[in-house]
Amino acid sequence: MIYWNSLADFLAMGKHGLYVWGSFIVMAALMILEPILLARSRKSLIARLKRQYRAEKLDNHHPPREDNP
Amino acid sequence: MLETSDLECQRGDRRLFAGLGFRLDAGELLYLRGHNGSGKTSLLRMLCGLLPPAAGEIRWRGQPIGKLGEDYRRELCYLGHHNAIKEELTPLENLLTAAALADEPLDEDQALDALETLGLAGREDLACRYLSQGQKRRVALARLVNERRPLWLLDEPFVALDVAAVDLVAGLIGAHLQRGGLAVLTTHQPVEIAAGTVRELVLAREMTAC
Amino acid sequence: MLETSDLECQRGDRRLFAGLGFRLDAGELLYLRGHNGSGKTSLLRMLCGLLPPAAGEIRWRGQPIGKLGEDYRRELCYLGHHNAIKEELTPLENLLTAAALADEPLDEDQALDALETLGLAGREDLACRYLSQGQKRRVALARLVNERRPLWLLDEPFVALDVAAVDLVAGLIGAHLQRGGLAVLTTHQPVEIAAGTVRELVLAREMTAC
Amino acid sequence: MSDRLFNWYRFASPQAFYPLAGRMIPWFWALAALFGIAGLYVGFLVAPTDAQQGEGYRIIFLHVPASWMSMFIYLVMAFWAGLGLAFNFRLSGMMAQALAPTGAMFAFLSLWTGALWGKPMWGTWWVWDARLTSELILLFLYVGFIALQSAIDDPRRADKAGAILALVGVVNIPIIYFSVKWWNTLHQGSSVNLAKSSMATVMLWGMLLCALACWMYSIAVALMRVRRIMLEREKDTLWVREELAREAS
Amino acid sequence: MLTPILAVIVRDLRLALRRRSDIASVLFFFIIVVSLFPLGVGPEPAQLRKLAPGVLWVAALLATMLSLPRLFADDYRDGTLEQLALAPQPLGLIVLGKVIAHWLISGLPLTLLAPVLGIQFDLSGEALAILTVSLLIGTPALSGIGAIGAALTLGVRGSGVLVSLLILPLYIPVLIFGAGAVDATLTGTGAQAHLSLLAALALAGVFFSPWPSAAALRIALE
Amino acid sequence: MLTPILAVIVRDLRLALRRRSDIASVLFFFIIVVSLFPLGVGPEPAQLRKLAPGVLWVAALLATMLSLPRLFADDYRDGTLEQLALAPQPLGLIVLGKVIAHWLISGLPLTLLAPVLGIQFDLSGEALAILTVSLLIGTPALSGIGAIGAALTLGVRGSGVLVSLLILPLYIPVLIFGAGAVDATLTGTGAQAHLSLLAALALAGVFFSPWPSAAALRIALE
Ligand code: HEM
Ligand SMILES: Nc1ncnc2c1ncn2[C@@H]1O[C@H](COP(=O)(O)OP(=O)(O)OP(=O)(O)O)[C@@H](O)[C@H]1O
Ligand SMILES: Nc1ncnc2c1ncn2[C@@H]1O[C@H](COP(=O)(O)OP(=O)(O)OP(=O)(O)O)[C@@H](O)[C@H]1O
Ligand SMILES: [Mg+2]
Ligand SMILES: [Mg+2]
Repeated sequence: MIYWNSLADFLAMGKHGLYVWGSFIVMAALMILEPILLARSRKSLIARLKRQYRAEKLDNHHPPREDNP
Repeated sequence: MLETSDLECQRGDRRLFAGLGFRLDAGELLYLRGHNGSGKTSLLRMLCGLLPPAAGEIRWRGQPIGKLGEDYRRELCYLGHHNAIKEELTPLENLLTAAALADEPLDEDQALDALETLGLAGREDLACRYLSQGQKRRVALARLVNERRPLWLLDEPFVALDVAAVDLVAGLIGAHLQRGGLAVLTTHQPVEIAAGTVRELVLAREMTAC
Repeated sequence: MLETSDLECQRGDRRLFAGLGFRLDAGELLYLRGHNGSGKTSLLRMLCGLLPPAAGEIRWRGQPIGKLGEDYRRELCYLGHHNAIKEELTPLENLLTAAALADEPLDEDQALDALETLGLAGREDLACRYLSQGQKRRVALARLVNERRPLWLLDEPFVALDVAAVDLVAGLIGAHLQRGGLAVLTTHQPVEIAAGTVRELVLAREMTAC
Repeated sequence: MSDRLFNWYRFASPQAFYPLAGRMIPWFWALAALFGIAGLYVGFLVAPTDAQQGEGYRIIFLHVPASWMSMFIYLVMAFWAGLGLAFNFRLSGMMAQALAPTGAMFAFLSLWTGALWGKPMWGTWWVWDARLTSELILLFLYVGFIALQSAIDDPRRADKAGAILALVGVVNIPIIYFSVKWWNTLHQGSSVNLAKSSMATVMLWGMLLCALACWMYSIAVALMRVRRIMLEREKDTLWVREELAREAS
Repeated sequence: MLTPILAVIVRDLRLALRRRSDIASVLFFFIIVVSLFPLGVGPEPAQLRKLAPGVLWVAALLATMLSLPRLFADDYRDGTLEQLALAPQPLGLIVLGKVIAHWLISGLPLTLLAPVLGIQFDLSGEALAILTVSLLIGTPALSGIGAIGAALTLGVRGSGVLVSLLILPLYIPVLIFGAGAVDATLTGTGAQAHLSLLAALALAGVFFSPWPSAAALRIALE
Repeated sequence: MLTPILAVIVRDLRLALRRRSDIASVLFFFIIVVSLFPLGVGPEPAQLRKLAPGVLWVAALLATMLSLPRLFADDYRDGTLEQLALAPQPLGLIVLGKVIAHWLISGLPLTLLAPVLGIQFDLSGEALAILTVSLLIGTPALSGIGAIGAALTLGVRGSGVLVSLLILPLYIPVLIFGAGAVDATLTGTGAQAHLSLLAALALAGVFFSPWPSAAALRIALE
């Protein structure tokens, strides 16, 4: 079933290992990085919002807007 | 003729006014009053159709202005904080160009007369850049002399004008109202305008309509 | 302290005024009056040293201002038709920058107080581009709150201000005069300013000095 | 406003969409992982070598999905943008904004993998060929869209301005797609043809599986991003406060 | 329908004549860019000939891009744009007028100047003719497409780079077909195909772009 | 004496940061001009290497020239320039501050970017270093000389061309010595002489030009 004979063959990709793996690594890295960055920015946003809400509660102005689409 | 209902204005995260409604009929003058930053300019721009209201509706002759589109624009004349004149052009050229762009017929004699009415005789051919502040405002206001469109929306027309010119412009507005026109006006100066019905709308934290 | 003699102003091929002379001492207020285009702005700019007079001389503490140069500029504060604020900066930044450039000490608290005095509390951190016309003028005028230089030259400071702000600025000028300052002022609005001596200078075809 | 439209409208409100999206995200991640593993297995381990191109052709399993997604996401983004311009749904602007960075990433990846493929195949990283140029323009359009939106403070205005740009840029998509037909270029013509595929079936399968993985990935990431944007934009509303309080507990 | 377009064109041309240096600075920029390159590269005719279409087209493109930010900015600042938006005609027509005026002020003079500058590059008569024709057809597209960018970035924080960022990708096809036409003539393959594509781009640019531009202007005025 | 200069620099930098795209647009323009040329000319390394100094220097010069008109125009329009002229310090010092700020905003980033772009042209490490140094020394001269032109444009009505005509001859020596320094390194004759001439030009440009500029500004304000 599997086409390759050895790991070295697999990594060499004929003569084109550099190109194939260059593509693969960049693509994989970006696709892994994007969700990680997103999750982190979401976390920091939530922390910021919570701080802001607490500050508002403390000086008690800025009533929350009703949702009006 | 001009009606608004339940108008709301939101700039940035600040709500300037809400639930604003009024009605203005032929020959009536509406004074918009309010402290600096209360939203008078914003309201006028809404009435022009330049700024979409956050909520509410504006109707002209019973129809929403968004629907009327060009037909509405053909009936209104707006004068904002900026003079909308080109500093490189002369008063005469500015006036003629403005008329051409607004698709109104205006020949050179009429334009010259209008400029003379506003005390700009002798400056018709001087580039507006050289004019004094008040003279520039006068060039912008010279449009009103031959303006026959029914709805005038004027944002602080009297700024920078001297006493004589203020009277003159007040006279122009009065004549317009006499002819059955409508006018909405903001100003911080006390100015007398001859009008059948004068309404007043105060924009403030606590809104008071008439 | 401020004296002019035989001043003449020529713009293009038009002579705006000639033979103008006056004298202003500590605590005195000079109203420049005149119709639009009579040369008030031009006269103020001459008094600043921006526009060289066609003839005549301006003296400050007895010396011609051309000779005094920087020493004269260090004693005057000019506010023109334009607000000289940057639309991209916030009111606070504008005020601090103006002070730094004028080589005057101003710390942030003072600046914030000044802005609050002019009713801009809550807008300190909004870019000036978003402010209303009157609010922009208020930012420009906030300089006056901490201004201690003796000679104020103000070109229509009340334009676009609402009634409350006009009173406030009139109060600032009054206090300045009380402290022994001098002020030259143009305005087309009738404004009451508390001053010991009020002089008036009317620029018109037929000049009348006091 | 008819009742049905009103319901639609309610569903399209951020308040209703936020929790729904939150529940969908894990499923799309799972699907993306599944298709991804299958596609890579087929493409890199099972598929035989290509007669002309040697092993270098395996870039196809990355290049084609990335290229397809870059175009497809643009269309979806323009669709949402147009919807927002026409009907003023709050959600649509947020969706468009959420899709753009992912689309830009795939456009970049299409260029990157294409360039890395071009060097061994054509002997050059880059030519000013119609397809390559139009794909580059696509990347620029994405970047321009993002830059334009981030330069405007007011989100409503940013949405509208972005929508106009997105709609103007749509003309580029058919150009990318048909460029190989309209001009005879260096770039390969379309070989995925359902009637008679010129590619070995295994290759085709690998490619399709990888494309599906990218698709699921895009949905998952876009949903994540749109949720973030919703929180940011609606931070002054009651529902965001309640939502955050609920998540904390 | 024609009167408002004409009125805008007349006004813009008159303004341009009043500050003639604006036209001149675009032309001057064009001349400088084109002339500096032979200076920098050295005088071998064969090399210059190869450079010529690229340099001339890039220079024309940059010169046009330079004048774009001012297309609407002045009118925006002094309130004229508001008045134009309130005119009874569709704003798109007015923008069309402005696009045409912009071309008359920037594109046309560039085109007329190009053959003179082309001589520096030792181009043949035929190549010069094709260069001029390609510019004549292509520059309207530049003005039209540019209007969209200028309108979208109006009043936006730091609009300078944004205009180039938004517009440049859309300019690339014009550049490719334009320079391609001259190149094709030089290599003897015939410029017909390039020129007709350029014409299509120009038509689309001039007559389609005013509408999105007008929509963008209305947003800027909000 | 330093405080007003510093105050102006701080203000201008803050404004530039507020509209970051202005800096970016200069850089973007630089990148585009530099990158479009190799694309237009073709990829032969020898030819590219020969082109490199000329293209990079011309691009830097054009990019600087682009940002010049706004050097004083914004301050002039909104009345800030009047206030600057009325400040107790000599106007020349304030202009000096503006020149330095202008360099920090345009010249410095260009310089930092140049070696990266130079790689496209297959330049050697040494050539890249000299290129960077030549730009580092030369770009202040561009800002200084340019200030005179910008100030004159404010005053002299409708003759922007005349000003570019005045400025460009002054820019050409900078271009020649700057590009010459890199060329000399490539041909192995040593860049020393060119660089010291460039430094002299820069010193003169930065410290002498504020005074005529200030005079021109006063005339513009009359
Ligand atoms: C930077 C360079 C490249 C870019 C921007 C690019 C762009 C694209 C795009 C947008 C597609 C999808 C369009 C469609 O499916 O019709 C595509 C598909 C494809 N590309 Fe590329 N490409 C590049 C280089 C290459 C190279 C060097 C090769 C191979 C020698 C190649 C081979 C293919 C193949 C085989 C397809 C699939 C076509 C199909 O089956 O429909 N590409 N490319
Ligand atoms: N993005 C924003 N964020 C917060 N507030 C804003 C924003 N944009 C505008 N504003 C506020 O909206 C108001 C606009 O007021 P507008 O120009 O309509 O006032 P006005 O009544 O015409 O005042 P004036 O008498 O000074 O002309 C101002 O108070 C301004 O501070
Ligand atoms: N080049 C010129 N040729 C002819 N007249 C000129 C020229 N430059 C300026 N003027 C005239 O000089 C006068 C300048 O007036 P100035 O600005 O000082 O007036 P002002 O009293 O401040 O008016 P306002 O009350 O309107 O502000 C104007 O009447 C203007 O028309
Ligand atoms: Mg207002
Ligand atoms: Mg005046």
